[in-house]
Amino acid sequence: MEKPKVGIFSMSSCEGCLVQVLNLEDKILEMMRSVELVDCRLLGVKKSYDRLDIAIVEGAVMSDEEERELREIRERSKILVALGDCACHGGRFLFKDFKFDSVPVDLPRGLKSFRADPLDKYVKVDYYVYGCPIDGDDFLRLFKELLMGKEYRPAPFNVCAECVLKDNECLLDKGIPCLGPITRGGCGAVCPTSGRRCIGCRGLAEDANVDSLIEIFTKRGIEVPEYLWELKKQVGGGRRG
Amino acid sequence: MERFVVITKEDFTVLLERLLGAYQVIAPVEREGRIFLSYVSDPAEVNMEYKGTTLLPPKRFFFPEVEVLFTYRVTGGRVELYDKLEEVRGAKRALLGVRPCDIKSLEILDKVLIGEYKDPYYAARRDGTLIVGLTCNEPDEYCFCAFTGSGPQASGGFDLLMTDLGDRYLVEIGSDKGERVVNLNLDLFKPASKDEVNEREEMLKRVEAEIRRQELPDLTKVYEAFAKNFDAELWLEYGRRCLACGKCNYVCPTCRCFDVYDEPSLDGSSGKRVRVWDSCHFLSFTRVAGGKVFRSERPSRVKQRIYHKYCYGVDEIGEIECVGCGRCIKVCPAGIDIREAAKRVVEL
Amino acid sequence: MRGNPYLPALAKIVKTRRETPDTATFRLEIEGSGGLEFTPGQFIEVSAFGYGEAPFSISSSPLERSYVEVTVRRVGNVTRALFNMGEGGVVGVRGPFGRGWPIEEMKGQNLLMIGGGIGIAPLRPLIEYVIAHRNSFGDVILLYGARTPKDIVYKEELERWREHIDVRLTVDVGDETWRGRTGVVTVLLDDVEVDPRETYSVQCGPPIMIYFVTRRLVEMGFTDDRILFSLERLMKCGMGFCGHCMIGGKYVCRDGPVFKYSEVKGLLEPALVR
Amino acid sequence: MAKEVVLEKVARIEGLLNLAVVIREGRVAEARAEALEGTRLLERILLGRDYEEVPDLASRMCGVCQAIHRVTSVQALERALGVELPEQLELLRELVAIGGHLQSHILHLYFFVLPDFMGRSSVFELLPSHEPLIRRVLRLKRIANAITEIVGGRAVHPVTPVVGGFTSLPSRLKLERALALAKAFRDLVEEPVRLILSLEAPEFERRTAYVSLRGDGEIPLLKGPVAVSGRGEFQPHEYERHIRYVTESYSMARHYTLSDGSEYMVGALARLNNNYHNLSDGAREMAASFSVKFPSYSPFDNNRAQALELVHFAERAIEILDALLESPPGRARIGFEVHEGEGVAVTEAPRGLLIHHYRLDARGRVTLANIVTPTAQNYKNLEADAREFVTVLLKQGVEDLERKTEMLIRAYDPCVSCSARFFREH
Repeated sequence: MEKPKVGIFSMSSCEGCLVQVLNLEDKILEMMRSVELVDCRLLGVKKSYDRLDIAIVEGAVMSDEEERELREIRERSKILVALGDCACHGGRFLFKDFKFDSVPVDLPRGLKSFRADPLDKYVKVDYYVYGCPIDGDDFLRLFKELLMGKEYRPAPFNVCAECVLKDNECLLDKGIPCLGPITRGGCGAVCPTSGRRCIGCRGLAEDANVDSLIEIFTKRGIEVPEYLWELKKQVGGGRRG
Repeated sequence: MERFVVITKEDFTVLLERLLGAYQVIAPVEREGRIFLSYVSDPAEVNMEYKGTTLLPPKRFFFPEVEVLFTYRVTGGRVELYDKLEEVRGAKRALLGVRPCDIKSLEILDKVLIGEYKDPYYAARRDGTLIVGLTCNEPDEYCFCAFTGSGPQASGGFDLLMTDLGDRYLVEIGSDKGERVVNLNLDLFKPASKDEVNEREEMLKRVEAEIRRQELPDLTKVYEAFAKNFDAELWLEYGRRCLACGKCNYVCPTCRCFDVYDEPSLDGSSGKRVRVWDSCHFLSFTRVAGGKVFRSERPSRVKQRIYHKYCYGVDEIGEIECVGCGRCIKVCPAGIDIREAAKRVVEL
Repeated sequence: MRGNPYLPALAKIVKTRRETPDTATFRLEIEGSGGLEFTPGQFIEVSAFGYGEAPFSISSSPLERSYVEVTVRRVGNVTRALFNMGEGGVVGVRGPFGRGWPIEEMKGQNLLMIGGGIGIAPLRPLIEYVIAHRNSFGDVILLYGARTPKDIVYKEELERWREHIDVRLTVDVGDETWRGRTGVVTVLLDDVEVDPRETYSVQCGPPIMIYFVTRRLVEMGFTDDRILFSLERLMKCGMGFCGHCMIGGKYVCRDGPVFKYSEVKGLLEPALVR
Repeated sequence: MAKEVVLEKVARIEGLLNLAVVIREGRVAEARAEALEGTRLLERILLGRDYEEVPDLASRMCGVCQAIHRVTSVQALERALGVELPEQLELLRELVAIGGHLQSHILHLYFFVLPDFMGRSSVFELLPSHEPLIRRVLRLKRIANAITEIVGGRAVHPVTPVVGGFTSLPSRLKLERALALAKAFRDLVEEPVRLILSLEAPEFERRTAYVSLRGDGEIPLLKGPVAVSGRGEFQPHEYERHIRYVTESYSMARHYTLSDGSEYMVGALARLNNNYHNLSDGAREMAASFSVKFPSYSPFDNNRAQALELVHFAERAIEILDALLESPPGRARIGFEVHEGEGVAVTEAPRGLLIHHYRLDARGRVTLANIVTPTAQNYKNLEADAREFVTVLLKQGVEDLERKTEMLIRAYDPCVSCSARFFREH
């Protein structure tokens, strides 16, 4: 059987998610045995090919050139995976309330305005691997499931669920503005486990209840950050019915 | 043999050392101000003076949050399965310092998981584990076991049950297994005096009185009130507050819902079937193939847990499945209080 | 219960039959036993190793002891894997689980069977049983509704069954070849004349069908304990442990999947899903 | 007639970079390092934010050297708030930085550089002939990550370093584990380092100014004055007087020069040129056995310097861990008061000098942020090197001009991602 052809691409990003993939270390070698990597600038792979089975795209779209490149990748690929918060949300969950389009800037290389867009603003994305950075094991699971023809689903729970299993005490109880209750899990609650609040890098959980978190912050005397009010407008109490 | 013996705290350390030689010992330990149950290798790590409950209940030592059920290998057109049950069997363990509420929770899990069908992984771990309980001298603000009929006294389900009497422990023998431990260590135990037994009774009464300072209904008898208030307004309110994080399920000593999935190797030729704790608060919990979610509304998920404790438990095993440990109250970021909910339902 | 109930028996897919574009019936031969002893309406858990496990009603005849069959729609990881494996594939089987149709209780009575879509699968073993014991039952009517003519499953069987029982079909949307009724399955109930006091109604289909059919049956005078249905839920373990299939205090996998309306009254209304 | 050779989106470097070389009448007239990565406006995003948020965002500057970005931003904020850490916490910080350096150097040397010397285009093509080596460097990378993770909580974008210290400290058990890991790293890295030192790089020299931190008996990563070879030293807070930026319409990054407009080089080569006498024993011996001498004026020697640093910093990590186990840190985080202030931290990222500069208002909100990354500082030097190197290659009439020029770029280990932050508000 012919091995599936895989391409790994970068839009604008810090490339930390690709580094996370490389951090899978010897599993990478095993992964590369089951597929044919035909395109990956970072690793110096550039073979000739027409069609891709899987395109893994990291980073946000920040220029016309990148937009064109992304559309081209989409056309060539059966499955397109958005890798990391920049690709999934344009870095929105990292930068929170920052309004990119409100900054008047002079940009070089003929760019007219600033933007940082998620891939799905321009093309259909089949699967999302969330996080800044992504979790290596999460990526490995996606990779395996795609190879087997399964559907990959991101973690169905929020960060709190993983946090309590680590025997952690709740940071909210200490008055720390942790976003764990509304943030998609799958990271192993790495930040709260290190005593650091969750900054929401994996985006909103499937059933995020922003209203309730605002109430919790208010009750505990934690200042409600501006972006939570923004999010409240968008999702409020989360899914209903 | 008397039902009650005593052991000094000094001798208890000796007993611990001997137990460590014969068993894998699980006991409360304190690290960075947190009390949790853990495997220990040194008597010095054990903390028997803690207040209230451990953050996570003992269920994870019988029903771990991640468990491989079996592994498989696919070669050509053949499949071979390798049962993981054998690895669970035979471990000799001692679980020390668990509270009466948690002992009760194990009895409840026994009824659920060892019935018409038997969960063999759970059963094997239960078989191999000696239970040494520890009554509370000081409940914490979340405890309400007196209202759920599961404390502060334990009516059974333990091999040994200790009560802290200051410089010594009064030990109640609850089973043949417990008696054997005492017999093997007769040099450390001496029979308890009547005064010592009374002292324990006084202590437990005092603890009970303290817990009963809260005004709660008898929670073993709220079935009817719950049944007729399924559509009450208060569930919508709880639903609005609930974050669907599932912490309450994870810390509940009787919650045991799980998910099962296959984890294949990279080349697909082998893999394992894994079960992990699941939560009825997750939107995905009732999602069937094709995408339909049966309990998509958050109030219906809040109700699922609380009703399971006070109503469905009675349908299922003939008694409520809440042991009044208060953990779910302690961990809920939104401050949802199952005591308060029950009280409100009864007063509707 | 012997052995480890989580450990499936291995079975080979010996035959597949395409029913509709996205549905097929898989015939499984279990290592050692071939088939299973079961009550119509019970289900098995089928494993595709690496993909997981999913519950399926047994759709073959209970009289057949050399194999079991399941009829499967391609909607999830496990079912897709079964389709890809095809004949010769090795799968795992656990079960049978749950409570099937109360056949002894239904004997001597008329049967009004209602199936919607692939929901007819758990009725097939019952129909085969009834036909094999035709004299033990009164009038038997099968009402079957599918989305389009292409979505009708068991086309061969339906023809064969007509010789023994009253089979009536409808489709939601017809096509140029369709000469029969159109409309949802409840339209067929309008023409049914049975004595509700001597009839058991049994149904299986999507939740919304069960809801409307049940309402209609109550109007027709069926008492709550003569309205039976097989319910669909996520069933992971089959033994009442994992909790996914709970409806109120009942486990669909252990206490069902077949229920009498009297047992789960108030639990089915869409607004009150438990 | 002018000819323009453009090396497009150079492979095996972090981020997107074109190198355009304009050749007129057989001579190189111009070389442009064009950073293509979308500019990330980080300094602008930081404005108005609470100082607590800054390290989380600053570490997202770069996926490869995030550890040092985090530590540097924390240090700059500490300067602004007048926080001084006890020595043990400083050592832990250094350990986080070292973990980052080790993994970054491994990635660069063996995944990006080595294939060039083996005539291959990617590390995967090396697999058939060099599987044991690849497995070994993967293991080394894993060990380096594990060290960062033990102290930093996570390998990529570590989470524990915060203003005032750490959110949590590694237990003794974990420090012991880290020590074992550092020792294992030191042993395992020997052979791969020898391999790098034995490679024959293209011959090319060009003197420039080498800028790095300078230490007394050590190769400092987090403190010390900044040395400009041949021109003395300056203190971190004086950086704006000594380096300045130029904007080039072709590049998404700022490009830097010294105050007199001349180019300079930062990175491992600059560090060793300025601190050679402070190399650890093991690293010094190894340099001697391969006759590697510093100062060196060949940019290709940056790779050798990195290889020697692998040994040096592994030995330094062992030293630090020994010290920490001897006298463990007490508190994880020391108290401080939030007030108005301004702070600059200058550190050594794997690729060279890194500057974070913040001003905070009375509530601890950022009113000014400036970040100077090593790669941005190197662009001008890279352009100057490229001009001369291509001229030499043209003279020699080599066939693989493009490949050799790419090797030059790679020798710099550029990280375009974190350099591309150009913006100028209207």
